[in-house]
Amino acid sequence: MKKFVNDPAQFVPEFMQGIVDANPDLLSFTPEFQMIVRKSGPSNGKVSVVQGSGSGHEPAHVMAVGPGLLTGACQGAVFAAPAVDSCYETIKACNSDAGVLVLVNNYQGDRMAWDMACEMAQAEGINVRQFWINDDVAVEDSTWTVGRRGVAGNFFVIKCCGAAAEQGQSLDQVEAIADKVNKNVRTMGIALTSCIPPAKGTPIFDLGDDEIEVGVGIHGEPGRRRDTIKNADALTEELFEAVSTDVPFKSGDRVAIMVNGLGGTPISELYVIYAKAHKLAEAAGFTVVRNYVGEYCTSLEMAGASLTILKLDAELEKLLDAPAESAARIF
Amino acid sequence: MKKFVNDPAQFVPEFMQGIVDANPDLLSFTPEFQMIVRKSGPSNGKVSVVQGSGSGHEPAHVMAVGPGLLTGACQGAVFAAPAVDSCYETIKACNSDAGVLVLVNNYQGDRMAWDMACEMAQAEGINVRQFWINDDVAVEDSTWTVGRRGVAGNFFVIKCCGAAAEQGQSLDQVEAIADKVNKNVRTMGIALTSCIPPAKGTPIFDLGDDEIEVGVGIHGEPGRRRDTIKNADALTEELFEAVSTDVPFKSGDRVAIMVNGLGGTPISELYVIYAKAHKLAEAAGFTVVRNYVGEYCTSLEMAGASLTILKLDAELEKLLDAPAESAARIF
Amino acid sequence: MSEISQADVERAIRTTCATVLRNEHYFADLDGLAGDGDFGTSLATGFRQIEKEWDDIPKTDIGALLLKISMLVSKHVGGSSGPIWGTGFMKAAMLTRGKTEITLADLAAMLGSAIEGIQARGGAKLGDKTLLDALIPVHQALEAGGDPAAALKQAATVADNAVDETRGLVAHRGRASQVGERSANTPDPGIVAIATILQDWCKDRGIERTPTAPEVAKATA
Amino acid sequence: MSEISQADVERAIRTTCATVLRNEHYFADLDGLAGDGDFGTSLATGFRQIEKEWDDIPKTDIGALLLKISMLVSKHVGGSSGPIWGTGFMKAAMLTRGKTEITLADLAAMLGSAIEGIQARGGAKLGDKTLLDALIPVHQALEAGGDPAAALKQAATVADNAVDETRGLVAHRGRASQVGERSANTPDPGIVAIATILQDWCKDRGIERTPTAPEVAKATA
Ligand SMILES: Nc1ncnc2c1ncn2[C@@H]1O[C@H](COP(=O)(O)OP(=O)(O)O)[C@@H](O)[C@H]1O
Ligand SMILES: Nc1ncnc2c1ncn2[C@@H]1O[C@H](COP(=O)(O)OP(=O)(O)O)[C@@H](O)[C@H]1O
Ligand SMILES: [Mg+2]
Ligand SMILES: [Mg+2]
Ligand SMILES: [Mg+2]
Ligand SMILES: [Mg+2]
Repeated sequence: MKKFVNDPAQFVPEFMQGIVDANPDLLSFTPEFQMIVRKSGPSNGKVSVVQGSGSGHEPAHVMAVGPGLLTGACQGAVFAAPAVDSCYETIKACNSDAGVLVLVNNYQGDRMAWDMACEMAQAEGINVRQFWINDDVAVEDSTWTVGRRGVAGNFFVIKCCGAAAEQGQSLDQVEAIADKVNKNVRTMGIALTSCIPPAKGTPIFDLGDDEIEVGVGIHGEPGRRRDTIKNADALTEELFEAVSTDVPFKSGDRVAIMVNGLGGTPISELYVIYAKAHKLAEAAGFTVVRNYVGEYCTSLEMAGASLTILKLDAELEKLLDAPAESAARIF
Repeated sequence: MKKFVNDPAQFVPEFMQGIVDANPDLLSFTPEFQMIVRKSGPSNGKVSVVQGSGSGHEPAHVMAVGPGLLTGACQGAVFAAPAVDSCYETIKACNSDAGVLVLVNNYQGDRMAWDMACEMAQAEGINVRQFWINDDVAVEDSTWTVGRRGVAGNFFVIKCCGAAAEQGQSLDQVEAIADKVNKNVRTMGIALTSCIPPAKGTPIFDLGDDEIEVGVGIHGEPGRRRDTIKNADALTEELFEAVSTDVPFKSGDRVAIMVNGLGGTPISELYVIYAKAHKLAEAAGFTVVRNYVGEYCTSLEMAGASLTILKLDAELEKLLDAPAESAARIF
Repeated sequence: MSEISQADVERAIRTTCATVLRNEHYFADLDGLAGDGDFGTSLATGFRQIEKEWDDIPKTDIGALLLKISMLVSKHVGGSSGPIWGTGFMKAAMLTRGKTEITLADLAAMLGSAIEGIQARGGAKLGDKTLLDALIPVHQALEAGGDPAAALKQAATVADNAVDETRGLVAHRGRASQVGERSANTPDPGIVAIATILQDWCKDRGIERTPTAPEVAKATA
Repeated sequence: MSEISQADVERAIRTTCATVLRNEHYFADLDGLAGDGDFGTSLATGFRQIEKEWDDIPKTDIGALLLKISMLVSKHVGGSSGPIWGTGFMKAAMLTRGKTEITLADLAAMLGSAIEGIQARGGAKLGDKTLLDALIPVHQALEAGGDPAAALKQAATVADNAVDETRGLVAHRGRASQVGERSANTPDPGIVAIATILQDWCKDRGIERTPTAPEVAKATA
């Protein structure tokens, strides 16, 4: 394993420290609970939007803390849901009289941790609710499983809820927006390589030299099938087909498109994918109102990408337009 | 080779098309010369700042085109200087009565191409000058070589010159700013893996399972030495030592620090490096006024990172603060 | 009549710490087959902490001991395992408040209550290919009563069997459940962990028994 | 008296296209040893275009032909090679305006002028480990005059020798120059390319000659 890592057990707190050192005016860090909260803290009268999940998906989730986005977030170990106590402390640190909305990506571990944490917080009279995000179309839903996974579409739920909360909308309203975004956003990804969690030291799964995993999960979970590498246009067509037929989207829709890098794929390749996705969207009669090309929800250094499409309406467009500030920035 | 690529020969025009599709209001694209220029074009009365270099370093260089940054840029094939005609056409497309400043990263190929292109443009009466950027401390200067390489420090030259040009400063003044930034910025990088140019199809150099290249160039050129992987703090110390002793920087300096990912290294690891660099900077008595952690000048999917330190003064701080807009964005 | 002393319980927990820490990477690899590969690390993080804080953990009675274990797990174990194991220890703790010795029947009751808690927390049933597929038969074995050593050996055997019996099933809970059919023909790491822990308890007690499932054999080798 | 016809020049250029395209990856690999691995691709991009546009390239005279070649190289070849080869063809074109046949002495003069232009452009001297270290002795061989076939064979030989003679040198120009001592003991791809082209010209002309430098042997195999 060749990585910029010291003690693998300290990997998460160390990179969180770097994020806070780089954003001293924006964020405050509580190492004990691997928790980052806005320096300004929660504001009464405004709903707090929080999240917490496994590490390895940077800039999700702690790098999405900031005005117009999350109020606070906590991290678990790489690919592991946060400990119950971290979730509980994050809810407490973000407590607001307008209430707290926890955006939980739909994984068993995350759900159970937040369930326990919410029960503990509610027992103390904190007004907290959970919302489950499940935009990944790769693995079909069924009454047996906990359901579809939450992946890159998470960004849009955070952005819209964060903006609504900033505007002073009520907990009911912010929750309704989360639901609207989640109902209208779909994602699927493809992995070209595996990735190595520092504490594990070996790849989380094995892919042959010409193999790809279609519909991969952001923790390296298998997806729809193993296949051999195809050209970028063919891969993009499969992602577009899987995603755009799911809601379903229809001609005339105004949409936002995200091409999300999984960590190891260079920016140039993401734009090769975007060029094709953009063509396909226009051919399908969509109006691409906004686009996002870059890294939003990664799997460490995994090479691969996911395509997300969000169906917009006037309300969501306004919320996406709203200003925001986070540790993920360029200038 | 597993990449999101169609015909490798079309890789560069295809990703450039994606960049323009994603930024229709900001950029215009001339495929014949692999050239991207601000949609608004050059503005008379304002110096045009242009650049052109090999591809594979995204978001450098075409993604730095936009208000407050570059006026236009052209790309060569991956890791190859642009063709002379591309450079010449870019100068022409960005021609302004206030003059054109070409920011050339110091590589023989780039210099010769821009030399020829400038001669051609000057012959037509265009007021164009070149400035050579050489911030890489890895390979020592000598009267024999063409000198040090231009790497991630390039971002700061672009940002400051772009801001000055936007303010309407003269060609002499903008050139003087390029010189000031270049004289006060230093960079060194470390590669953990090689990378594969699509048209080549094989790694540009070989690194053993535990080997790293200290002082690597952004085209995979060898640097100071091969070594075996060390922990993140040790690697960061070596980079900090090499960079900070070069200007030399001294206690009390106000600085900007950039931790630049070479393409394949996850964001989390970049922040592990930043946490250490920040500590070292404070221990050295520097005041870190601004920081930049992310991908600014990459080598395709190479795993690795570079550290850049820029010594600031009031003028440079103001120029870094100035607004800018580019294809590289988050929201 | 007393069958299991507090010392026995403490010793079982220390043995469990050793089992989990020794298999940190192996359990992670097993979880990587159909899940996300964090099981070994998550569990080890918690039990490493238990080892570290062992001397400060209250030993006034079994309930206090188990309650602290439950809190340490909730605090330090991520992934599904945190809430699952934390809930399990919590339930067991509630039935042993103030007790410094318990009977085999008490132990069975503690496990029964832990199973209920885990089911309420994660909604899994027998056959969903989770550690419950090991815990439930183990619970029956303990309920059958008899000599504690024999009961422990029987418990280890049914847990061991559960590894192979559930191998062919499709996981319906946890990360592994989100890969559908792809989880079939991989062992469930949680079941392997339970079987391995019980096998190590047998070894620690000098109870002769050879593992049958290859994963348990490997994890106890 | 005429020694080299326009047809000979055209044929030499077509042969060069074949050489460069056949060695696209090999030349890139050689450049990867101390440089940045783009030499083969850059050169091939230009000569592939020359092949493609061949029928439309003006054939009125050698000068017009070479001028167009120079423009195509400037337009399509990136890296140092674009300006270097573009400048070289440009200079050769200027000395052959309106000519449809040339003497060996003319050819020597053309190469001499190309060498001057390349030196002015890139500032390299003999011994800097660039293709000039092949072109300069080749120029001398051509100046020596005599039978064109013999002169060509001699030119191929000195270029071939240059590969081994410069192998130990440290590059002082191009990407390879930026790695300092690390460039020693790697062949210079530009020199290998020149030697390979001349060796292919010999073969095309039925001139018997076996390459000495292993790289040239491999590139012409
Ligand atoms: N809902 C559940 N109820 C009981 N046990 C479960 C449940 N979900 C998962 N498990 C057990 O936990 C193990 C996985 O633990 P871990 O890897 O920590 O969780 P995650 O699936 O969140 O990564 C599985 O092998 C399974 O035995
Ligand atoms: N200044 C120069 N003058 C003459 N030839 C040069 C010069 N620099 C490089 N070369 C030749 O060009 C070759 C490399 O070409 P190429 O890879 O296209 O350039 P770059 O070094 O920019 O990648 C070298 O092998 C060398 O023979
Ligand atoms: Mg997990
Ligand atoms: Mg080059
Ligand atoms: Mg797991
Ligand atoms: Mg080269």
